[in-house]
Amino acid sequence: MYRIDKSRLAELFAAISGNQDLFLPLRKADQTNYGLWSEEECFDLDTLKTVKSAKDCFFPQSEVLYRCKNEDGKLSIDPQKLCDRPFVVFGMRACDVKAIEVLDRVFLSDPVDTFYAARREHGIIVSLACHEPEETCFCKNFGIDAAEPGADVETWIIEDSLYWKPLTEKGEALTVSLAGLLENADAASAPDAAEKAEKAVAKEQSSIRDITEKLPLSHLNLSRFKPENTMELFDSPLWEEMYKPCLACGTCTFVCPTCQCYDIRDFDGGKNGVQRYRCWDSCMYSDFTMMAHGNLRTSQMQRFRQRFMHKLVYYPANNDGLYSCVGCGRCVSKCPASLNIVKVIKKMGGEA
Amino acid sequence: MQELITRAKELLADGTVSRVLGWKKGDMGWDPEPAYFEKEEDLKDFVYNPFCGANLSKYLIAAGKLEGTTLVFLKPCDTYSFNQLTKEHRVKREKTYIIGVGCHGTLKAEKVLSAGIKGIEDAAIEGDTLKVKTLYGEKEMPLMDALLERCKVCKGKIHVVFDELIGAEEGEEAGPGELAGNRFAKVEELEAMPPKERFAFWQEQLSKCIRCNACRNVCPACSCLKCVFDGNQFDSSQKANVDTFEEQMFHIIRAYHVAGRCTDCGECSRVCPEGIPLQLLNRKFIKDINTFYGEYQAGADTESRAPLTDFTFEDVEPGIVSERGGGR
Amino acid sequence: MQVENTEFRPKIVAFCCNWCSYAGADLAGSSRLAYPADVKIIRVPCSCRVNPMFILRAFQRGADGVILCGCHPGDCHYTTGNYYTRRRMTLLFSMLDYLGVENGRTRVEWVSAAEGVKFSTTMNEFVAKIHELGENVRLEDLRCKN
Amino acid sequence: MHRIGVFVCHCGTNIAATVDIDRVVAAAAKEPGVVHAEDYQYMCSEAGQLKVREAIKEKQLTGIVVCSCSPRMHENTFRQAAQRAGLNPYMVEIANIREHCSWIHKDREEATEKAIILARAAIAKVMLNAPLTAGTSRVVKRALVIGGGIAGIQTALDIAEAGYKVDIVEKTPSIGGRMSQLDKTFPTLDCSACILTPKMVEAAAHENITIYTYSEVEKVTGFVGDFHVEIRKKARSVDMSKCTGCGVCQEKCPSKKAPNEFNRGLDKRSAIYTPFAQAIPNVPVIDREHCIKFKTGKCGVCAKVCQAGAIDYEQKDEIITENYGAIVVATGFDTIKLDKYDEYAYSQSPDVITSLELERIMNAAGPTKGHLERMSDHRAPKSMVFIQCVGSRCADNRGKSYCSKICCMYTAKHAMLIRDKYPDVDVTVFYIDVRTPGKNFDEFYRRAVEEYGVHYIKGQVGKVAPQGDKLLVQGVDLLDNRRILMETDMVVLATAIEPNPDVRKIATMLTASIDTNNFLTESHAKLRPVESPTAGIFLSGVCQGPKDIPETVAQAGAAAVKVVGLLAKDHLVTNPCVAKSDTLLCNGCSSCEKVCPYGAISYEEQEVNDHGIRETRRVAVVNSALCQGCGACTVACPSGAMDLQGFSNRQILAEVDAICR
Repeated sequence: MYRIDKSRLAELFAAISGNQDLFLPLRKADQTNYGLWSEEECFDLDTLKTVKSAKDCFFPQSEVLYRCKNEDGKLSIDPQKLCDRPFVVFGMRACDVKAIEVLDRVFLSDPVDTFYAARREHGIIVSLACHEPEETCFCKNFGIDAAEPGADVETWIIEDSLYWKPLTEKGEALTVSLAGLLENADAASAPDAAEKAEKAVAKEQSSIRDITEKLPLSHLNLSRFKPENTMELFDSPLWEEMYKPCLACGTCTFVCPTCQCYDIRDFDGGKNGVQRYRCWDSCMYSDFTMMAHGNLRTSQMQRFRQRFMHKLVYYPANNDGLYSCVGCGRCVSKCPASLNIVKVIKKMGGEA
Repeated sequence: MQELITRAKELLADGTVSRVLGWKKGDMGWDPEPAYFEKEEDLKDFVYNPFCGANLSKYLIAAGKLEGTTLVFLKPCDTYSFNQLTKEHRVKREKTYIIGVGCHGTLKAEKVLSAGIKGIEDAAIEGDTLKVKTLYGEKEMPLMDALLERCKVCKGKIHVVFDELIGAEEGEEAGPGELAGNRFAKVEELEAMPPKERFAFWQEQLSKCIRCNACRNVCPACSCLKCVFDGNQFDSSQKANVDTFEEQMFHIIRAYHVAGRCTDCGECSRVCPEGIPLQLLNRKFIKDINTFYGEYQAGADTESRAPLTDFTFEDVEPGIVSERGGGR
Repeated sequence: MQVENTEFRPKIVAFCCNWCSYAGADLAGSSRLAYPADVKIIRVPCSCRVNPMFILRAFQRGADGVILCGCHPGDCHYTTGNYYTRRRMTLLFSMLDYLGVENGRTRVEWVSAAEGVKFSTTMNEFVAKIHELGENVRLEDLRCKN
Repeated sequence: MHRIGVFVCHCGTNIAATVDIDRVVAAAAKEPGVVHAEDYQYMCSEAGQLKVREAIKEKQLTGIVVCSCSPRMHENTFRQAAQRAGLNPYMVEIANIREHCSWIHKDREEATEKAIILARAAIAKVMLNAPLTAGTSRVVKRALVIGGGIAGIQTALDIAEAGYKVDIVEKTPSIGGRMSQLDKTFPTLDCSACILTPKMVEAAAHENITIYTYSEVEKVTGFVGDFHVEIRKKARSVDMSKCTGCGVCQEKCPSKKAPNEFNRGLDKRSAIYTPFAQAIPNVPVIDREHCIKFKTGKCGVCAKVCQAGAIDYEQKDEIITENYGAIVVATGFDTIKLDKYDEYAYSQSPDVITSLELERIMNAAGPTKGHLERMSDHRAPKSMVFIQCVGSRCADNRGKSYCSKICCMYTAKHAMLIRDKYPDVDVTVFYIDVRTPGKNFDEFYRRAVEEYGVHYIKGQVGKVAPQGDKLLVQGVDLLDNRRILMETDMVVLATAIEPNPDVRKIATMLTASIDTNNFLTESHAKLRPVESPTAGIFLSGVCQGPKDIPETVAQAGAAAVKVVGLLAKDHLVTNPCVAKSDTLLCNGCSSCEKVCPYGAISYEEQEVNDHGIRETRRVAVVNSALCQGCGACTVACPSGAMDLQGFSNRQILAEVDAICR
């Protein structure tokens, strides 16, 4: 365990970004989102939920795959270089960290997505425990502990201190590179400091867990979302009731840390040639399943059903029961029509 | 609220309407969702309180395709959207039974939550105070700190179209409501900035855009079956803002397409997950239209010609933009 | 600065209506009234055919200025087309200005079939203005830049 | 796959002197899709066209680009060449590298580069061209002439003589127009009525001509070859089939207080009246505003005295609907209102009159039976002042910027006639310039000065003030540089003429363009002076611009020839570059309909299959026969459902892209 004064965070960030890119929640135009740190930027570790998750750092909303050019009849193809520079993502909450596991199972299983894999290889995640989880949080349902966010390094901000606990080799290496800044609070070399730190963190953790326990959405009944109920859930008449307010926008999918669908498109940049890029897509969009022969999901009900069936039934069925919802609650607070996965879980789970 | 439920039940019972479009209680007290009620007993979940910000008029496009008449509850500003949709043949007036409901302002839930009010069950407006019923007792906060931006510049309590009114008086004065500030104040402030600063302002705001299309999909004026940004008509299909240009393009064209049709209902800025002040784009067009072509309120009626499908021989020339000077 | 200015070759798109302004441009040509080669003309049936999308697209693709020419109000071949153009472009230009885009980059000019001189003068003025403003960077798409 | 051919024309040295043709050919050849590129001295020549045709056949070209002069010159030439070679004529694009390039740029490098870019834009466009088929539409073998003055009569006679049916619609109770109000005509001084009435009679008697007097065009729809017109025949209150034109009713009519329009309000007429003796038809009209029967319900004198029983107080307006292949506008002119010219005391003194009023005073059938006298006291004047350019050539916005063209000549005529008949009357003319271009015109004017002793003073009159029974005229003599203050008995104002105020309404109905002075615009100032830019609409007489009688008659004949040329065809080829709505994208919002100047867009409830969703939707439908292809609808349409064939969104964008590349 290590410690650093909260007042010295800017120094810490400067040190990290000295060796690699640093992404962390930045306050810009009244909103907090992950962004590349520089001294001019204003970081914001108090906002619990960034608007978009940290997903962008590994799976950006859009990225070029390759470029083609036709010069005087000669075609050339120029593949996009893979990420080859280490970077740090600081401040990811437990839910977002868990979401990376969901993405890993998609992108790192065969066939491996090389763009994603390169970023995962070079990215170091420093997580941050949630000091005060909010009403919209329901990560507990998915076995996530907001008090112990995991990843390469996990941290807690308690009063004036940030406690820093490396968990992986990558985390250790990062910690070593910051040796001048981080005060040692290791049990072996600095027992006093270690005791103080352990105590503070333990207290914080129990406080977080107490809050989480009491949150209104912490005790959802997920028992019906099992592979054996797939057809029953799929055919439920409740979808028809629930989807109606849905505006078919992509807010839920774009703020979601686990949504992983993308589209591949071309942009003709004239003399600069054609860029083939991919960008996030949303299963809520009417053209998501548009193909040459037509559209196989013709109604918003089908699209709505797809999103939640995927999160709660299809994905877990293919991934050892792992739900592809992490309970971050972004959709709960952002859906323009106040629809969200919690309402679906309750309704389909027989609670409401 | 009970009055609304009672009346809705009556209308369902006597067969006047086949369904009711209103708002349904959410999980949290602050997240009611738009909902259809087809049976009298379903109405137990009906709710109408200051958290019911959603403008239901756009849902009537879909409702118009259903059998029978739909009862809808519209707040004063929502009725303008309904009229505009009627004018554009998108909704069916004859298949809609409109109950105009009184409104004293709608809330931005995030603002109430971030004021530290938790366990919200219900809310009511009393004068300039918001009284929130919570699990932990009644809480209060200044109304102005909790309102949606649009309500701070309320266009008034008049319902421009309705079959009956509940909680609102017929013949209310047209014109700004009691809260109304100058809705063009921020537009004017931007106009007064040097172009470079204006550019920086918009750059910062628009770069937040995640292209979720919530603004477009909620907008009653954006009622295209297929948006130009989803299709290939202009080779303009965009799914993400791959370049800053695409942020500009999307928002300029969207605002342009609704220019003269936008009633300033404020739904776009209400739903933007990134809090982009989209109303400032629409209001710029509204302000210009008012200045150049005379006061015009989209949705005030169903007959008048929209400013962009109309002209006079004496209209100003486009050169007026540069004549007014770079600072403008 | 001087050197930079002489090297800058702006890209300028001119939309001209078939009946008046395109003919005006033809007259400028047959009268040998010079204007910079940076101006490239696209023929449209009427100024009211010009969609704001076309103008934005031109800027996206690297145009530094876009000018739209049509018949004088009252003289439209289609009677009323340019009256709509006038409103559309006034509002569009005002919006671009509001977003901080230099307002000299867009212009509307009414040029009749008889106004070859006006066509040439207008183009000379417009190109000069674009030189003054320099390269368009506020409405650019980096993917289309060199 | 596209197989595009590019043909670069040298145009002698017109293009080749400034544009490096070889480089343009080489650059074009490298463009994707281009399979053939060549150049030739004169592509528009028969030999050049042959090259185009051969290449199309040999290389199986799917589209061609001709880099040459303006498409306004030879687009049609190359379209026809393509068609002859079996290629759809709309698969042709022109890159204008002459007017827009070689002729305006001196630097060869610059001009060559630009020519290459223009060629590329045309190639990019042609790749997105679609074969279009021009449709045909029927031609109704009947013409409509709006206005029954000399212009309208002449046009109608010429059309009728060629063997086609023609209808004249005249607003007033008789045909004849302004010319019937004139006394004598310049420069021959022959009697206006004497030369006009035979034409009126001929028109009325012609088997191919139908005359609707006291009628107005109410509504026009349709398009060239097939206009649908509604004509309102106003209630005359006299049965035309019964009336014998005896005139007793007018004599006995007790209401004689209506201002006589034909005499410019200088005297009064009865409530039942024919405007003038030679009126055609010679059937009176009851002016319901002044008729006692209509005002009070009592009277009925005319009905009692009418032997033929022709009076019909119950008569109603009648709407006649008819189809026409062509429409001629011959709505003529009126003099401007003088309310902005207080300095001439027109409204204060009855002795200040307009020239047209003077015509009536001089006319034997006029208010004074042809005696020159003052309207105030019926005394013969001893001196008269004519003021020229009242409201013409006006720099401020009180009057008209243009020259009314006829005033100089009729003033000389008036002066000469007065001096001839009343040699003791002193006549002075104040003028800015005397304009006499025309056969025997200047000679005529000089006779007025030299033989008849009319005083011409170059200068303007600042003020006319009634003083006792005289008029005090203040003016300047610019040649002698002196101020003039003179007393006179009568002042005649050469009042500017302007198109009949109704013409704007008519132009809107016809979608014919009109200028700021309300003159109808001709399609081309030199080459198409009697055609409106709107197909099927022709212009005759002063509605197009100030003219004297011979010019009017000449133009009337020219318009008739154009109409005959049109009516002689059985079918017309329509422009296929029209708007088209994509029913799958259309919202039915009606925006497009609102901006369509031709009423070409309507809405239908259509069954659609939108990628599996079947439903009935309200969608826009374009009547391709009515659409003229302006494209206003395409921009009004937010969803992009409405597009313009031949100038589609994607075609224009492709040009933009190519230019900005």
